[in-house]
Amino acid sequence: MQESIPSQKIKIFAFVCNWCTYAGADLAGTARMHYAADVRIIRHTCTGRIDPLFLIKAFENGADAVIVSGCHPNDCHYNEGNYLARRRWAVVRKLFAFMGIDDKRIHFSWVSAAEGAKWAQLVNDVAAKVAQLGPMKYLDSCEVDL
Amino acid sequence: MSRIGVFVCHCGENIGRTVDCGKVALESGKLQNVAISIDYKYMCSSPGQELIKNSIREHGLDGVVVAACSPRMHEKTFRGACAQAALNPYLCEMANIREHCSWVHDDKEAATAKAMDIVRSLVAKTVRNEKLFPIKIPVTKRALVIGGGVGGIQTALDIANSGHEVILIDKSPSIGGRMAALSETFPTLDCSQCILTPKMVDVAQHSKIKLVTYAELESVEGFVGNFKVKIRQKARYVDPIKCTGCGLCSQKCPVKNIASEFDEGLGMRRAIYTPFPQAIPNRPVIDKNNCTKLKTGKCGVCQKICQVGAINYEDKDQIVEYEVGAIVVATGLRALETREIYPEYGQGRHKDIITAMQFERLASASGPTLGVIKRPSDGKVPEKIVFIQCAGSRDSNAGYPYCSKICCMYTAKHAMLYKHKVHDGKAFVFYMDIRACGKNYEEFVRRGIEEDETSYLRGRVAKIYEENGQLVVNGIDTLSGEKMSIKADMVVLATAMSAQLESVHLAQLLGISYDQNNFYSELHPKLNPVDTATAGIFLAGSCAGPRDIPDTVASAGAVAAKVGGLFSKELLEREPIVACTKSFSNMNTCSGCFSCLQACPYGAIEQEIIVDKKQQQKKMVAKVNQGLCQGCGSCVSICRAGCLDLKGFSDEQMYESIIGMGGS
Amino acid sequence: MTITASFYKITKSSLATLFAEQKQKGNTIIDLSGNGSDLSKSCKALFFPATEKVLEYKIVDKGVAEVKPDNFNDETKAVNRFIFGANICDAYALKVVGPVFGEGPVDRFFINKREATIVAAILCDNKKNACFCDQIIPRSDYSNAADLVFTEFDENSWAVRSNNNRSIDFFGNGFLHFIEDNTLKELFDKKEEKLFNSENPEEINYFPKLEALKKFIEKNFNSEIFNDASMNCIGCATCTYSCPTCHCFDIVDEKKYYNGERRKNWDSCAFSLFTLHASGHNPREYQGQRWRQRLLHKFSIYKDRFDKIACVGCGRCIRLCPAGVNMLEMFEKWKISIDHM
Amino acid sequence: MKTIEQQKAEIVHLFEQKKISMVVAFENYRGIVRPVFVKDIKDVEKISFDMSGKQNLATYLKRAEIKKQFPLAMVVRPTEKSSIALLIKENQLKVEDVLLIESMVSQDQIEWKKAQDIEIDRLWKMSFSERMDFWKKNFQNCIRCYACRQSCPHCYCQYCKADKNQPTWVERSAHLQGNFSWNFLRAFHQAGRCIECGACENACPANIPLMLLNRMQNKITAESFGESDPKKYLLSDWSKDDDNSFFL
Repeated sequence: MQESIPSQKIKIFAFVCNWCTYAGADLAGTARMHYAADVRIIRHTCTGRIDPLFLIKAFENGADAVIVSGCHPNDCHYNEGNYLARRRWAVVRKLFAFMGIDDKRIHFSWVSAAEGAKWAQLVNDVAAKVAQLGPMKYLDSCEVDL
Repeated sequence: MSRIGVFVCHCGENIGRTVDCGKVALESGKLQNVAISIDYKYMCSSPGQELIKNSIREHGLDGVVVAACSPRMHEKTFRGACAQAALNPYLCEMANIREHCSWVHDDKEAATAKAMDIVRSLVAKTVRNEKLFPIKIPVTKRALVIGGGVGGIQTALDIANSGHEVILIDKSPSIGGRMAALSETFPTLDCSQCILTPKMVDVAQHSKIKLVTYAELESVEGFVGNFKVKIRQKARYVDPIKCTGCGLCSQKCPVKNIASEFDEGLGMRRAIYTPFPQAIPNRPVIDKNNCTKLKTGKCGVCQKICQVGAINYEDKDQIVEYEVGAIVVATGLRALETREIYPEYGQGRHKDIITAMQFERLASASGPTLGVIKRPSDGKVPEKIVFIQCAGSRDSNAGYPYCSKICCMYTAKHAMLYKHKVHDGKAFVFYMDIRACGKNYEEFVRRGIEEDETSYLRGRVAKIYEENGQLVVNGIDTLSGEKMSIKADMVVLATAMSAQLESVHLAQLLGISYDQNNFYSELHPKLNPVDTATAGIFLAGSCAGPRDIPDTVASAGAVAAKVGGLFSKELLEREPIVACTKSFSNMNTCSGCFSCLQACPYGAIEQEIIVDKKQQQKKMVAKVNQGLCQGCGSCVSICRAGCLDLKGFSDEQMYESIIGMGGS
Repeated sequence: MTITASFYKITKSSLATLFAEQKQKGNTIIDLSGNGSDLSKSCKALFFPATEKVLEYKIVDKGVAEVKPDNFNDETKAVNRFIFGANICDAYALKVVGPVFGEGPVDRFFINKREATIVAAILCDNKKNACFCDQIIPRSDYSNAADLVFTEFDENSWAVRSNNNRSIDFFGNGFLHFIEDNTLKELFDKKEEKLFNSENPEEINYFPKLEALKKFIEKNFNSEIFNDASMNCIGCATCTYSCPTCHCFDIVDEKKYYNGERRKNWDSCAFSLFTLHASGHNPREYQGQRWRQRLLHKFSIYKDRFDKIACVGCGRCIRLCPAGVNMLEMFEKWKISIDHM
Repeated sequence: MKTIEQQKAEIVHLFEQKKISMVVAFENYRGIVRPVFVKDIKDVEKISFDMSGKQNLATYLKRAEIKKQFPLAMVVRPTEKSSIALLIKENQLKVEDVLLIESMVSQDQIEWKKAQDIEIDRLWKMSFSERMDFWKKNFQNCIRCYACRQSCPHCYCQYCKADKNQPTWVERSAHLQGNFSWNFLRAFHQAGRCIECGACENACPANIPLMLLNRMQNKITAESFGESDPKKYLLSDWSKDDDNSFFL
């Protein structure tokens, strides 16, 4: 049945926090800023909640790129969640890169509730980069050769 | 198998224009676990909500997904509707297909496909939603009000009059704020101090209000109903209990030439001083940066002269802790100084180019000139004054893209006051637009033009320079298209109103958000204009953006009503979005590394000892204090073993929403 | 049933030609004779892989899924394969575990692969460290373990023992590359004799009588000896996963939103998760109990059920153990008690 | 500097005074250096001070059977010492649970680490897809025996996140996706914790160069965060000065 609505060629999963980037994306909507339709927003409480395994699961389930975005440093609704996240991603993004996942497919940003325009710009930039790379096909030969 | 209902809203044309809502409803109906799927023109309307409620009852739904606007907009509405139909409200989720989809895309096919992905993701998530019940917590019925201007004073009085304790703090030695420094107020031309000082006295005498001046907020812990605040009482060096307020010390202090903050630098004060004669509390403080005794150890005049021995040079800053249930931020705003305004306007180089706040002091009967309008350079009474509006405001290049809102009115007032005091004087006003929207405001401006002969010139001033002891103001009257060059004795700039310099620091202490101009953000600009996104913290007056006195007082009353509502309950109900421990095979598998405890920003993780049958300690594990937990979920992703979870955003819910979004 | 073996000679170049022909016909040739890790040379995974898709489904409508294959007997047909260079012990292991997969409800995934595969072993020249196949595999079974047994005749050619007719069916005309020479029987007998009589490079040459060992393990069910003996064990699955006869598996479902797979994955009694109940109770709480289970299964339970020992003496569990656990050493330690049985 | 005899005498003395009930050390068993658990004075002889064992003895401290024997003594090298320090920091051990007997034999890891660094540099120079292929080739041999996890003293979780299936973040199957997730997860959970003993790599029956991941990560954390609160788990801590350059 999934064929009946043709699915988008590229899917960018955006893991965002509820208080800043989600609200920023809302603002982009309220201001009718148009941007690429490739992005799919998944709401979390805070960037601190986002586990690196969410990214891997997203890739396994057809994500071609991932955006992780939350409140600017100092502005976290929970005071420190984004700082904890920042350190975690500093480790994880290098690890992903070392394991061969193209860093053009993983993006991090701070987008505040007031930065609707920044959100729209970010999505467009990432979408343009990923469009050049094409679909990800994350470990598509799942089966191990015997 | 769950029975989920999907309700797709057209939002009139707002969603329907770019998303094929009928198709989304049709396709959603085919998803696993979906029992019914309907689209409707306005889901948030009364019939729309009835539709949801009836569907819950008819189809025995155990989950609801409303595909409509942002959950920040209507999650409460729809969860409320579910609750009315006896469905636990936390089994209802919103798929945001308006702000995140229809409004930002134009390709109907792509937007529809995206809407479908979003709905699928939320349906998958909702299958894993659990019934949640609000957390009940006790309330400390005491409020902290930060800032003792008219907003803070009014809030404190209104809360105290409804029977609750209030702690009012102000960073300066006296309450009164900006309003205490004003001459007269528009549109009635009441004397500002005459209407404010009685209120200040009320505050000082109120049995429910504890006034703490010369104090700043040090830290905040806790959450709505249960804040623990630390307040730094700055050293006054004067014991306020022993002191009688006789004022002898200030008269005798040998350090005389300190620019008075209250008089906007136009007057002088001593090193031991009360900011103004009607100060509340009427007790002096020693300015430690200028006191000879505190700097060099020599002097000590005030101590010698004080008959009650109130002077104590050994005084230290003290940290006092209070428990409060609500915090009101009424920190007001700041008018820019001349040196912060365009180089073309002299940037403070010309003494006779002053700010509107300085003009207020000149016009004030208690001001440095005792209400006689004299120009600062030579004390001459000016024969011509040019008032320039929007000095900084409405100029994104200057960094103040917003309208400062009160300048049109006070400039009209200033021109009028000038004319009343200097009958031969001539006042010119350069303006961009005259914004006089308020009760009797327009009439007030007309009166200035018609009765007091104020000349309004529409246009901006290009340059001000000095020539033969006079200021020359060059500008264009855009209505006539003529170049203007006015020789004036004095220029008054209606400088932009900006957020307080410490506003960001305070926001970070309080954990509230602020906008690009550093004004504090309301929870909702229209529907929650005095709440912040942090429960239990409210905004009164101009800290949320420039406001005039009536607006400030109105918002103060609104805050007091909100706080009263908060304090009317014995127990508070809080969103149950909190962390919890997660069992595996019926076991608590926590190994007790306490990485979560180290990470938790709220100290909400506690250590719990698990004992075996013989009451021997088996292990120490992490436990979440759900009263303290605010639900950020940082601990959940820190935990390596996956022993923690976040209600409402659980691992299972996030997993399902990811694979639902993928839809592969 | 006596199987008469026949003997052949084939030059190495003809064998290479034969392989090339087979590949062209679409058959798979797997050569294990080269260098590879101890683990990769086991041919268990070729019949019973670490993970294997059992079925896949696709949800086509609410509550309706298309499942593939919907008939296991027809749709699990394996490709024809020729495995060259297996160890005889590993080939024998396939016979040992055969009944688990083949009796009762038939595991088509294993059986079909076995039926479509010729296993050609190379006779070992000498024992490896910790080998003890001679102690476990009966001599007659040893010779017959693989479909074909190769041993080097000279630099350029192999001597081949064929234990059945399957290779003839498999190769068809290609079998003409093999030149019958029944005099080679002596060569095989001599080599096997030499191998069986050779000393084990591992100093432990004690291996208990199987009946006595079986009794000993059963009798000591509640004893501490397993705990003491398995102190080193860190609870990984290297021994069981490298064991050619270990055959425990777990069925897991892996789902995407519409599509999903059911998979058959290796599982190991060395994991505490293996016996963990949903209630949180774990009947095998300690590693010693898990080790007891391993020995019990190999030398007692399996023997009762299938009349074979579930061990072929390949020695991999000893060689690969990251913590130096040694089954032979355990037996030696218990020697007096076992011999007493 | 103590001689081996003196150290053995010390152990015997500890037994005699009933200060310990067990010694964990290495023995040389027919040429194989492996862990040994001495519960009796007469077995002290077995202890070999040749510390070339490939295991990290501290890994045994997470086992319930061994925990019953606390306090015990352990003959340690720098690697075991670091691991024990970490276990104490993470509340898995109390200082008094393990008596450390320091082995005088130095453990030379310099050459080994140098070789790793060269390999890490080589990998960084590759393109993303080449690196992905490198790891694909290695991870496809992974059979998910979890020898890496079990041999690591720092993988002490009672049940590993990879064993938990509600939800199944890490697929249990030994296919590429599952293996990739698993090896990522383990490397990530070692961030700021791995002490580079190499036990995981030595234990791996599929010869996957696991230490490349760990060592690479250690290098990053050293570069990115510098001084960090030594009492805290690296990722439970934060600083305003952490790298912010990769945030758009």
